[in-house]
Amino acid sequence: MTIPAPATTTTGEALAAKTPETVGRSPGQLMWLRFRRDRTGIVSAVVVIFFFLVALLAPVIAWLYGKDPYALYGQDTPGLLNDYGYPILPNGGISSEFWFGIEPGLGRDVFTQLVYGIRTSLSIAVTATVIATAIGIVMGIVAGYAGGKTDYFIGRLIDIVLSFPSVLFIIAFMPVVENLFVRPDEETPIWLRAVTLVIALTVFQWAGLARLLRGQVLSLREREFVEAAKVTGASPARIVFKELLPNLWTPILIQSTLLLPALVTAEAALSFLGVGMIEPIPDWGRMFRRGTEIYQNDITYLIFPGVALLIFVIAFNLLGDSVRDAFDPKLKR
Amino acid sequence: QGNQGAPAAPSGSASGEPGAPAPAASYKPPTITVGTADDSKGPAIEPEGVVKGGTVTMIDRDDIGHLDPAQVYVNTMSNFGLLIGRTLTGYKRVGPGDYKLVGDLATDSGTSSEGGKTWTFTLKDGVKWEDGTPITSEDVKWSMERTFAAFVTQGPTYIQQWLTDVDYKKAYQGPYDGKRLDSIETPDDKTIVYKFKSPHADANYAFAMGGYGIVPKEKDTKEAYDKKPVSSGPYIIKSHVVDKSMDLERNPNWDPATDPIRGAYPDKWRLEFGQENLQITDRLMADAGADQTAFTFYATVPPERLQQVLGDASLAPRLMKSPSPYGNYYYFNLDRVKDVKIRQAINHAWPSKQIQQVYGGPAAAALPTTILNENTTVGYESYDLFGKETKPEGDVEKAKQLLAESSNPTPTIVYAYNQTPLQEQITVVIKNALEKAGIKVVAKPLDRKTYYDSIGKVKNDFDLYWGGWGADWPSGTTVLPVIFGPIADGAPNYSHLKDEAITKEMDEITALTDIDAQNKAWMALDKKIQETITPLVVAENRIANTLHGSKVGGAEIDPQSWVVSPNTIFVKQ
Amino acid sequence: MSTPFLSVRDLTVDFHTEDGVVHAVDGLSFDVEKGTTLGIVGESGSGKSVTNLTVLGLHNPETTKIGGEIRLDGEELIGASRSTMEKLRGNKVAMIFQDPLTSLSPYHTIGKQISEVYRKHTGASRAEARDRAIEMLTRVGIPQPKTRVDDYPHQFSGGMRQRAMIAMALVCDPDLLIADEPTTALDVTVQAQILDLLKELQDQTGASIILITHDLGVVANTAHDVLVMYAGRAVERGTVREVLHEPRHPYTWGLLASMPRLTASVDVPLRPVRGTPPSLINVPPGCPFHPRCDYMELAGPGLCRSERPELSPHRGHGDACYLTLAQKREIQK
Amino acid sequence: MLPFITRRTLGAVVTLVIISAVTFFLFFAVPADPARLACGKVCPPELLEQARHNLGLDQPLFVQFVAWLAGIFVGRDYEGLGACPAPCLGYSFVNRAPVFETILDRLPLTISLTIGAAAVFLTFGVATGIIAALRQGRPLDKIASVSSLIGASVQIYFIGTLAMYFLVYQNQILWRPRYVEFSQDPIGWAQGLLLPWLVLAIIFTANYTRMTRSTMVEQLSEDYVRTARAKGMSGRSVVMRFAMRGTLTPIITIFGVDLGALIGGAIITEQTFGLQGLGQLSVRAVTYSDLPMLMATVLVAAAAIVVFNIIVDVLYAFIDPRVRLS
Amino acid sequence: MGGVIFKHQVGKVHAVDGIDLTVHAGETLGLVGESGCGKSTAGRLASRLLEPTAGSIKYAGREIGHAKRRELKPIRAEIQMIFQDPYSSLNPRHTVGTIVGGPMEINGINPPGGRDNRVRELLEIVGLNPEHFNRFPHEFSGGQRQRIGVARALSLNPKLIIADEPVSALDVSIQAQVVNLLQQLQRDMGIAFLFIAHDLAIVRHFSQRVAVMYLGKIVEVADRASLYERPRHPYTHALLSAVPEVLEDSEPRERIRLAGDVPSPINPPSGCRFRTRCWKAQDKCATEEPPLVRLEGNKEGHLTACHFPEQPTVHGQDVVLDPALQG
Ligand SMILES: Nc1ncnc2c1ncn2[C@@H]1O[C@H](COP(=O)(O)OP(=O)(O)OP(=O)(O)O)[C@@H](O)[C@H]1O
Ligand SMILES: Nc1ncnc2c1ncn2[C@@H]1O[C@H](COP(=O)(O)OP(=O)(O)OP(=O)(O)O)[C@@H](O)[C@H]1O
Ligand SMILES: [Mg+2]
Ligand SMILES: [Mg+2]
Repeated sequence: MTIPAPATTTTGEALAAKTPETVGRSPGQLMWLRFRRDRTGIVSAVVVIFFFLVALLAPVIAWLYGKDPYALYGQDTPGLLNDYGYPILPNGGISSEFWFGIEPGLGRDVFTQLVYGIRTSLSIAVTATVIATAIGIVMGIVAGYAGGKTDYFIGRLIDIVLSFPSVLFIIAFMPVVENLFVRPDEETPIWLRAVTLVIALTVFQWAGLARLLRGQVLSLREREFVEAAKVTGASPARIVFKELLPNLWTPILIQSTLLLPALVTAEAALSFLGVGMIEPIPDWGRMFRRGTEIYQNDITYLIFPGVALLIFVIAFNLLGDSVRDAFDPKLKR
Repeated sequence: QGNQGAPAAPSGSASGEPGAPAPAASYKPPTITVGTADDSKGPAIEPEGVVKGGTVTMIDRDDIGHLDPAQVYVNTMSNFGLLIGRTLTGYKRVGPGDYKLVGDLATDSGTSSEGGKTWTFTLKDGVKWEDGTPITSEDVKWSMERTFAAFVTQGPTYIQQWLTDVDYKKAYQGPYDGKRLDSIETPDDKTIVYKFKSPHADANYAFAMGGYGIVPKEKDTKEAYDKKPVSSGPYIIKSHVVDKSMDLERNPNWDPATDPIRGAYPDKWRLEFGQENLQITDRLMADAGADQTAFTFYATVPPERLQQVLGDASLAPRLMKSPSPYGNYYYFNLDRVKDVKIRQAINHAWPSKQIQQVYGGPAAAALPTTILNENTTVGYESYDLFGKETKPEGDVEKAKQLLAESSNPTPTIVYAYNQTPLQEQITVVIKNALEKAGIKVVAKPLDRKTYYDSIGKVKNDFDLYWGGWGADWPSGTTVLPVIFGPIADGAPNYSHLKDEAITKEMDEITALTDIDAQNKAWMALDKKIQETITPLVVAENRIANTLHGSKVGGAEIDPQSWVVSPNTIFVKQ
Repeated sequence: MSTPFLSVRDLTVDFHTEDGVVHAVDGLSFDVEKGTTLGIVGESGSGKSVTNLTVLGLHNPETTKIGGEIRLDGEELIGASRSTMEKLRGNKVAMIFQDPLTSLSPYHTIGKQISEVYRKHTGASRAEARDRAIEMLTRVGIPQPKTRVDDYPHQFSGGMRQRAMIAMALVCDPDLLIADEPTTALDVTVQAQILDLLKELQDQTGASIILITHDLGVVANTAHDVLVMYAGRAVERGTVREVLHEPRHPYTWGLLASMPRLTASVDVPLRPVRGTPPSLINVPPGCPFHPRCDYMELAGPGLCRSERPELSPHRGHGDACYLTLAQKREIQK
Repeated sequence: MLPFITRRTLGAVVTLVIISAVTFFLFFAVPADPARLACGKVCPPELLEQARHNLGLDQPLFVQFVAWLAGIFVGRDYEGLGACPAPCLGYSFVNRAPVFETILDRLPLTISLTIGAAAVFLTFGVATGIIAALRQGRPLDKIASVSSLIGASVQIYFIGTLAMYFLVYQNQILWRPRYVEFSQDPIGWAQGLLLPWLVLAIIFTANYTRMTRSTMVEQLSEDYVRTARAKGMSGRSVVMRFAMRGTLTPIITIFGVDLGALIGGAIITEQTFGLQGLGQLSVRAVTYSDLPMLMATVLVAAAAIVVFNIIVDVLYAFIDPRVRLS
Repeated sequence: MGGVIFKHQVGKVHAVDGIDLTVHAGETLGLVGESGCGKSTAGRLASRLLEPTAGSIKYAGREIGHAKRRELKPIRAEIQMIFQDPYSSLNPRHTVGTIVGGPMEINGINPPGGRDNRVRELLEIVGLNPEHFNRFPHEFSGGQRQRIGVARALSLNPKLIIADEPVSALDVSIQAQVVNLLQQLQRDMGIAFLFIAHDLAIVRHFSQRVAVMYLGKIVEVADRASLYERPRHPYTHALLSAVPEVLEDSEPRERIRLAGDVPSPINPPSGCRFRTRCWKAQDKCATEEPPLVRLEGNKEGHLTACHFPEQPTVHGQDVVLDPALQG
């Protein structure tokens, strides 16, 4: 019996004839496509972008609105605050002039305070996120790829960092960091406080990402495409940067999307413990904390920063989920 | 009660921060006079409606730091000390705002001779330690001698200095190595004689300080005494969990008939520590269950709750009010701010009213104008050099005018402040006001732990900083010579004021044996210093508003120590 | 002939996914007689597993749309209640999966996994079930079954795991055993053992077997009847002899020609089917095989492109192709 | 198993020593002088020296650290305060109380707080997670995920304060947070901690719900779960006996981390509810530059984290025989 | 070009233990054996992805066993690999162009007409549409991906390609496409192959010589005809008999069913490693390791490592060692 012989296959013709269903889409583009279909994701992205725009354009917004976050309106203009320092008008002194009311005590404009506060908190959180992520990437990849002693020591370092009672440590040693930069009787610049906060937040955050990436690198290293690169003589640097790193962007992106809101709230929590940004720099976390102290007299002052923070954190977490889903469709369905 | 607690408390604590006179009109400064031997007899005068028995609860933020009287200087600790220990003299409450200095262990408030160089006290009959052994003059002498010992670092130092030398620890190192102090004599078990190097007409006030409480010679355990003191007062410590709680029960060997000061009405005391002011206020406002029999020594209503508490008529019967007896100042560093015109300009531009608002308004802070405090100065007289009463929000024009006359019309002032949320806000206000007058303010936050260290350095780089000082007894003697005394690292002369004429005048006034003349002279010097040198801005003084539970009676803020006195407390049934 | 033990009629299975509807099975019909083995062959993704999971009702009803009918011993399974299906599974119908490592629970001992099926369906006591498990392990040739019964799957070698899987499937004497690529993950020598074992057990118990594979050699060795699937449809059906010796469908021809064989001449190159299987979201209209078929022109190109050929008749040797038998014979010459 | 635990324990000890050393040496970089604080506001240099000597601060740092470390194992003798038997953590700079006793006194509250809250958020979080996983995409799932998201996004001091105000002070629906020994009054114990438990639970549950849901979804698509269903196992036992085992691993991982962190100091929680546990103790130690207390709280906190890490690793072995036998 | 010789021994897990293999220029050496027997390890040693614990690897007469990365550089281009898993062997984040052009970039090769053109050419050679230059691996089917892997290996004009189970993961119809492609490349370009597989039938189609491996050892090596028609080692017999045939031919083939799986290489059996599954095993097998030698009656180059070799035939045996099948 003979079997009919179809045409030979080593010509490109047969394959070219096949109608392509997907046209040259990179994994990134695919992710974007999936993401675009996720309504929650889009909405939260819009919200998040809105917050970033607010932070970025704070001076413009304040200029358009015509108020200054540092001016003590309630104190300079009589009739805004009562004897106890609370706004006289109902709802925290909301009026056409002060959209979100005025701050009890100092009598500043809540709207500009909030806008600038978001700016401060976001800048700190973003900076800390970027630095922590960068350190995490370097440590994780070095540990995972180099292996051996390097891996052992970085691994121990990660363990130790993760074992530190971080909150306690930050409140205990914030002054140390500041001390490293200024003598005790020197003026402490505002940026220094910010830098200190960033350092404090960063020190304990890189380790988680590093540990995750180390694991990822360990498994990626076993993937055959890394061997394929080695066989062609690729240098370790090339393997790390050209082969491994592009495959790590997914966990990195997901992790940092989750890290950022965590840091925003962490900064607020530090404010609660008295080690946040200091007056007169407007600060979201501090506003929130103050709100929790005076809400019985002026709930409005808690509501605006509080709800803004809640919306931001929820939106960012939702965004994180959507990014994860977009990258990893397996979870969905 | 001078030392107002080292680390300033985070927010609105009583022991830590400002306080002072001249509040709402209803307030009348207390009168303090010297009582007779009759006044010194027990028992204490009962407050209205008193009931004996029951358990009272006291809630505060901090534990009683020291139980060894030799280590007690802070008002809260001396106040607690009333419950478990006695002193030679003490303040007896005769009626609201009316106090007398009387003998506590002593039969009267002491007899002086040689114009106040020698002071003699006789102990009452029937005063005993908790184990029933009688308290002797040897015990009293021992108690004073041991305050010279090296481990004692915290208590008052007046009498030690008077007995020996200014550098008293060099002159004598305490009784533990067998050496005794000759300047204290005990001719018999009941009599004790103090011989000072110079006259001190008001020494009997000094003996009322908690730091001069007594310790039994036979039961003295040196450092360890701080943990387990022996009671001579109405109560014994039954249990003490550091920073958390303490339980007191009656001392069977305390005889009310010997004690004109302490009422000791409740059978038991329960002290809870570690609660923040806000929580304590919320608990007392809610007045639920066991909290009905609770009160607090010093947790004042914080600014965040003030409007609510003062606005609620139902809370009024449970609210106590008292302005701070302390002096609070923004000291100029005279080494740096050399031009008196600039100092006066700042005084004129000072936003007292705005700061008051941050504290919670007139109900929470008064705006004094003098260095000496109205409440703790016998013979107080007011003056207003910088228009604080007429323009409490600051007089920018006047300030500008003075600046124009000064060496530098646009000065830069480095303002150092204790970095607490409240002080941060006040700094914003100060900066805002001074900058309107053309004074640039560089705000330098200081860590609260090191605040006093930093401003206490003679060579500091700040121009203006807050500091408090309180009279140890109602006389200028314990204020002006201290805050304008020797200049040294850590010494309370934060202005670094060094003016020979003033120093000389202070020495002369101190040496006066006529107390009334002395008081008058202090008041005059007060004004003179502000007028000619202006070494400070008189700061706002806070008014304590303190709640207590609905079943607590006799609660009253002691106007001198500015904490709720345990002497009159009772539990309503 | 009486009614077949299992009869599947016009089965369609659609999955609703993000990318569109996957027509995993489309109008499939086949029968399995008592005591016989049906081999189902086809390329990866042709719907073999989906078909059989449908028989057991193991699809997620949320995302799956199932049509047609499946009758087991006269009982309709599509739309049957959950408890009916639970009573059926593991009892009357049992399944063996491809990868014995991932298909066995890593957290439970082999013995436990076998005995729990037995207890579930017979209500036997713990001890009885354990004895039964040991007996089953003995039957499938696990050495020292008394001790190995307490081992965990990872302590077994690949072949032993598959034997344990078989033991588990047979513990309740099922009437129908579905083996989904039971040997693909195994070495050739072990594959031979397992296939022999299946045959032998069938001889003993008289169970019907559906054997899914893409290896025609396995089918030839083990099955009585063969069903060739392509893109979710049956393209050819018949007895092993009929299909392998007188294949009728061009796809079957292609499969046979691309199989390397030990006995074939080395000089004749393999003749693979050109192109790749279609996407099941976008099945080509008409005969799904037409883009890869070399004989489309013979049947009339328009016909293959537009009209879907039906498999006929329901019994006996049949195929779904427009070529006439004569044409086929012609081509085979 | 035993060598594994030994190895991990040794590693943990090294970690703890390093953490202690870092804490210790950094402490002296803080510009605060505990002797100054102990000495009071009016403190001439001699008294300062005296205070410094009394606190043992006049010795070289390294000697101090070694003495501290040695104290833990063999005890120490303190001038004037007497012997301090091992494990000796020294005496507080601030009130001269033996640190170890203070820690022992605070620990029960912190542990009660942690255990109670953990019990609530673990059961609740895992249960809702499972339900959400089984009801994927249905309203119940959506509700669970939205509420857990909100729970995760609120701050403890935010809802804590509000809850205290509305549920305790205003309406007295819940008992005021306080601590009573369990042995004395179990009901009072539970009542006093109920609110902190619930508030902690709200915040932590979210994490568990999400983690459980996503792992459960993954597990449900595992081959061996499909096998279990193909065996005729009932839906419940498929979920609880098969899918659950695999879901446990990530849950106990974060559970270990959370427990460790909570015992180490639910600082903000204790602050918010005015409870006196380790967290509050540690904040006070920081505020008053109380080195021995700070060292002890850091040590306990780090030890909690480290110990729970080891426990989690040991638990892995119980859950997963593959780990046990390798 | 001479031959490629490698000879080595690997550490604790004796994944590969003292094997001797030679691939001649332009020929295909097939390497078969069961899972875990060390085939991949041997392949990765040959391509120097692994460094041998002992022994030597010679390429074109040069010792490369312990060469450093720099020294290996010129040889890297000449020895390339094709991997088993068409999914994990292509970086999912790179385009086909980058994947195929990468090796040229690394080695600084600038073919006339530019790299991109060369890549397109290579894609065409392996039967892919050059237009797919900018696509990502996930857009291709398994067979197409494997072609991309082949194109990548070809991009450096290698003299030796180590193909580690290049078709095992593919469907039969696709498998044949890839084997045909490799065969054609060998014909056209004279590339030598080390072709690793576990499927004897596939190996037969593509290899001039075949080596059979068991537990890290070569047990038999011979030219194709000898190995398939006159196998001597019992294990080779067992392997051959286990291949299921589609169409039964007239002559009945032997039926050998071995018991169990390959033992653990961490603790291999003493002596002859196959003895635990061998039906001819005797005491000698446990103590003495059989050398790989040419047995009497075998052709030149047909080496077998067995004390008690089988008859050179594939017919008429029936050996069942499996307890489950003895019912
Ligand atoms: N739950 C599901 N959701 C969506 N698509 C699915 C699902 N299960 C299977 N499919 C798709 O259905 C098609 C048929 O899958 P099936 O598993 O039956 O193939 P198969 O013939 O068994 O292949 P293999 O030989 O690879 O096992 C595939 O394209 C697969 O991607
Ligand atoms: N890096 C390594 N460390 C420890 N053992 C290893 C390592 N690499 C391989 N091995 C072991 O060496 C043995 C041979 O592995 P190898 O991958 O060469 O087998 P193989 O024949 O290619 O198997 P397969 O057919 O499954 O690909 C296996 O038992 C494997 O577990
Ligand atoms: Mg399948
Ligand atoms: Mg391999």
